[in-house]
Amino acid sequence: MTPPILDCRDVSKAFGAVRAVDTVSLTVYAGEVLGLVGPNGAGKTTLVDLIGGEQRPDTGTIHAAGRPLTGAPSRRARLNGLARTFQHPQVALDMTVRENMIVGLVARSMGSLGGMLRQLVRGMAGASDPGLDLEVDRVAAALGLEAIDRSCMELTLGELRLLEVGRALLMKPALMLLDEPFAGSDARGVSGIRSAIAEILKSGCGVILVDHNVDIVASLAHRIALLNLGAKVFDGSPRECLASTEMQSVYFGSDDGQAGGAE
Amino acid sequence: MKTPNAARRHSLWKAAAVAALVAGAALSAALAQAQQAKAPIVIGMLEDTSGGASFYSQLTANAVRVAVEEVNAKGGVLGRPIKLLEESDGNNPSQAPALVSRMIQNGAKVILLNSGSASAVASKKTLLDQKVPGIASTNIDTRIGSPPDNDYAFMLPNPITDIGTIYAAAFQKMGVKTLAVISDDSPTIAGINGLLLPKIQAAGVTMVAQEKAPLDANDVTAQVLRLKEKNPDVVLVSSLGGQLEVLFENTLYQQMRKTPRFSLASIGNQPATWALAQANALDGLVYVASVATNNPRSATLTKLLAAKLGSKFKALTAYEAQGYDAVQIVKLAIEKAGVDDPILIKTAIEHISGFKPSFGSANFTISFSPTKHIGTDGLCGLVLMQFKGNKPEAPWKTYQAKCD
Amino acid sequence: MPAQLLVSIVEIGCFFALIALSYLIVLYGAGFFHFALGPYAMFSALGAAYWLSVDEWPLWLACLSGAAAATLLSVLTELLVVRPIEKRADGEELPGLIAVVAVMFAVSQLGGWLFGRRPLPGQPWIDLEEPIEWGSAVISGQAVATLLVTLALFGALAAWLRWSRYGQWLRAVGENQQAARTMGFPVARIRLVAFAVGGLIAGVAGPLFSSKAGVSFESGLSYSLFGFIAFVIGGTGSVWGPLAGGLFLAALQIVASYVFGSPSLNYATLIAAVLFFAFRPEGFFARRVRH
Amino acid sequence: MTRRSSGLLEATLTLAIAVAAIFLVSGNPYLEAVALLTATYAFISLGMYLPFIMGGALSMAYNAYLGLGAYAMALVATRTTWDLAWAVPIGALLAAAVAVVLGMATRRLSGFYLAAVTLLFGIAFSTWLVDAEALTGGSAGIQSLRAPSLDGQPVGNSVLVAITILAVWLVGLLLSRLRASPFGIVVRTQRRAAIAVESAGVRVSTLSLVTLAVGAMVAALGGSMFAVVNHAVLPESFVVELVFLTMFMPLLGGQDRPWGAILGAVLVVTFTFQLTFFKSTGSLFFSLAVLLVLVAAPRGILGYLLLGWNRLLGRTGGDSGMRGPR
Repeated sequence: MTPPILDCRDVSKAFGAVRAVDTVSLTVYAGEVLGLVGPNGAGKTTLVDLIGGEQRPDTGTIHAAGRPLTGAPSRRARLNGLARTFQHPQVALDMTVRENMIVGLVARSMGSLGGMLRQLVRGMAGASDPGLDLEVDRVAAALGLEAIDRSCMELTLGELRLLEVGRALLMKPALMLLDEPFAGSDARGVSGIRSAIAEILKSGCGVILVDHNVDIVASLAHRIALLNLGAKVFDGSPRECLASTEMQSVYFGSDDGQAGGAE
Repeated sequence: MKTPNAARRHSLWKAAAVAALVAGAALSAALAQAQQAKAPIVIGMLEDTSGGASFYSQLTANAVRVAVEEVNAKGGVLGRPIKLLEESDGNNPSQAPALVSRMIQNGAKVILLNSGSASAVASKKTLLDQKVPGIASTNIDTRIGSPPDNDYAFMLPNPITDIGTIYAAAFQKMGVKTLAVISDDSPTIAGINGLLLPKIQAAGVTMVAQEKAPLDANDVTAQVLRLKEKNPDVVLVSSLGGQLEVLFENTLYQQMRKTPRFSLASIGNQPATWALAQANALDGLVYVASVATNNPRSATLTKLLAAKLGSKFKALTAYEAQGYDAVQIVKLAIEKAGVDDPILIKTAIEHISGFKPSFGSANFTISFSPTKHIGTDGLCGLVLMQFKGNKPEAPWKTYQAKCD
Repeated sequence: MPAQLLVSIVEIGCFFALIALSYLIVLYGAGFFHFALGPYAMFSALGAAYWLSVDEWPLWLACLSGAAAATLLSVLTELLVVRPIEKRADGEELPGLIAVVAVMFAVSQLGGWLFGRRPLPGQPWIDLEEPIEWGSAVISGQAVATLLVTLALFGALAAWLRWSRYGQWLRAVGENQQAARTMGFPVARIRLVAFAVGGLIAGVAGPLFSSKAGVSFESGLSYSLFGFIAFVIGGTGSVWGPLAGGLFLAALQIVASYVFGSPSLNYATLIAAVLFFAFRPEGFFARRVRH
Repeated sequence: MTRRSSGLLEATLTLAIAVAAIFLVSGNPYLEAVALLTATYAFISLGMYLPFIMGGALSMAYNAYLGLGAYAMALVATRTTWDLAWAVPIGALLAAAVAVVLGMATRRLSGFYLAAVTLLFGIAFSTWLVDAEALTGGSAGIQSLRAPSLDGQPVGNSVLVAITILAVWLVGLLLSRLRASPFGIVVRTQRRAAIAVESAGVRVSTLSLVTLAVGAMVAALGGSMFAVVNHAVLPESFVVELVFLTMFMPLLGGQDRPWGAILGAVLVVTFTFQLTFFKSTGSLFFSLAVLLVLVAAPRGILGYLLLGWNRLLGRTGGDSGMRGPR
């Protein structure tokens, strides 16, 4: 059987006394959507940051497609085929949708100093590559992003999240991290993400879908890992997960919703 | 002079509606012919209204304005009034050439240079290229009037090398062995030190310490204490004057009261700054004045300036006198030349001799020649004065220069 | 080390400290590094010097007018420039920075235009017939005045921050304006007070210091820079931080130029800034790391 | 209109303006001096364009980079017998090296802290120019540089000024292309979304060092031309106050295009140097204009001109260049 795209073993991360992530193990396989759920503060975003390389784990190992990735800066994570979106969209609002998306496409070629200098010279020489624009247009269309020469200031939150998915897709990742893609999105945004995920899976890469909204995640994920207080308390099929006692105890009395953005 | 082609460019330029800035030389030459004798003769003045030289540059500028006014009141030169153009380079020599050519563009036939010495040095080449004479009224950097490129550059006062000669002699007479120097970091002073200090060292005086302070220094205690450690026989302050020299003198007075202090022309010629010194801080300080009590012309000028400038005028200094004399020399030269053609004026200046200036002692004269562009005849344009009660009191007893 | 250097250190250190204190107040009240404080001090000093020497006003009137002008400029900066621009910048730091640097530039030019571009002398607040002899050192009346005024201002500000209502609010607002707004603080007014007090302190510091070596319309930049570095070195943890920072920076500069000659003043300052900013941005009196 | 053809239009239009400028000033010593000053300002301002306007890092030590270019030229001209053209790359590389070192020393800093340290560096540099007399000639500077010679014939100032103006045009064009290129897009994106760019695989710190180096080289080029045309260098010409003038030029002229920086330079020189009415108040007028633009019209003059031009063509902001920075 092919090795998992992502393989986390006993990963832990503490902030002072708080054990944000406590000896968590995860695996994701190609073409699979792993739902990562848990109430606010369960450690979802921290775990994503550890995988994405924004933070280093205190203990434990992370492998991407068999290559070690532990504590790699986010660039390396990216070069090893991980792409991600952000809970609070990281978009240059003063620029157009197209420009923000192109970053995902050209960034690979600027991974090294040599690459940067090459791009610098190409840019000054005015070498234009229509291929880039076509590729961006294709992905944007697939995601249902219209009028991508608009300034991002005119975008809704949902559209911004789609833009991030698009940018991530253009990186041709093996694994995609979607961090709270539904937080603050309206119905249109949600359906946009739904079709986006379908689009992602077409490219045969795995998805980690992080959200506190269990119902939406359950409707999309092949498998669900339930986090609580930094620890993984359940890992299985959505149906089992929803039925599980852990789920009841974790979400019993806890607010099931809206405050997603506040994490 | 300009080619017709250039002239055409200018009319284009004018059409471009920016000509307000520049009536080109070609243009003004054409105009000059077209107009009748009543048209004013244009003189340019490079000054400093904002920089380190502004303390003395403005004294000179005032006297120049008065002198021009006086000339015009008496019917002008060749029956034509003098028109004075002014440009300030803020004592920044790299701006001077552009401003000098600008005044020439605007029709100036002679340029009076009274910003910093470095500005005058920087302007030499421009004057030569455009064949317009320039007179440094107060700048004392010897290089202004000396080769290379000095064909169109003249200077009025005794050059710094003369001051060097005098101080060398004075220090020998005092039996001074060791000297400490403190300066500001202006290019003018850098140039002046380069000419002054070798003269003094040649007289067997060893320089045991040299300190610099930036023009905007807030405190020079550290520098002065570094001088003090070497405990020199005398201290020489070489600066543009102004607030910084007062700061030097105050601190020297605090720290090295016993050590005799000497200065260049600056502070003694800037009455406004005396008041800034702490009580008695200037006492004993010897500086190079250029106004002697026995010169009748100085007395006349004093009256004139007092009348014209009122409270702005504190006491007659070399700066006013030399500014005034520069205008007189220009007038003389234009009258000799008979027309306001720069090249002829330049030749006329070279034939002025025995001019009796309103600075220096009574028998002191100024003469130019094709080979002598530094006007002063002998050293008695210079008088060593000594401070008492924060005012120049009397000629220094120990030593005075004689005219040869 | 000669005692005279100590006198210089105290004089210059007190000036840096006052500018740094103004930085601190504006930071507390508005969460903003007010780079234009140096030019305010310059403007106040240059104005006072001009009114003294040209219009021959009495000393107290000239200096009060200078300080008032600085206060007014600071308030106008908040109302006309900083507030609208920060509103538009949605959290980005750069627009505010560019704006305040532009204000710096404008205030300097305004000073040069109103009061002339020539350096002008200041006038001592305490003029002793014979300066105080202290061992090998000589203490001018102005040195005494500088020290007294500085200590008085620091004392007053410390008391104000502790006991006055606005003083207490100041800190709360600077920390987190959003939170303060939701908690119902009059944020806009508190910001204004902070800018005013900051401008006032700078406006007093200017004329106080300018009697030492005069002031020119270009002095504002170094006032701002040295004040800012003193402020960072001192840290934002205590109202006395700026005093420590100011004296430290002055000592560094004076000793450096005494030991290595005057150019090393700027070298030493640069090195100190790089080291502190990079390795101890929270300064002596830490409150929280600002980056 | 495709991007390519609009690029062609841009190039030819601006070149025409540059040629016209050369035609207007050449043969007139004063106007040549003014043009040189304008060009020098433009070079600094263009140098700041990539790291500052596009990249959002306010590094202010540009008087130093200008000075390095100028003193490289002065030293080559007075101490060597090499062709003066060599001074240009030498100065540029020197400046780039200094920019990289300074950039590394300040890599943890941003905003106010970065501005303060780089300003201090600029001040320390001009102090050093006065201090290191053996090398720089101290406050007297380096005088009487030999004129460059083309196969034996010395090249006149008019020619040099023309070359300088063309160089400004070329740099402006290259930067304008770079701005719209993938490289430019990534640089502009990391200003607001550094995390995204980092996680997309670009090391932002390295990228900003590259932009700083390029900016320093542009400024140094300006310095070299300034020195060779003046036949002299003085420390006065490289004081940090210069940066306050130049950093605002693109803001006034318009940030959407490097041409805005050049336009700003022309305006400043016109106000401060030429229009006699503004003589004393020129810089004041300029600084107030900048404040007005910052508060009320962030696109700057050129920005609104381009906007009008697009409206004219009935184009909606298809070209990213038309978009205001914020």
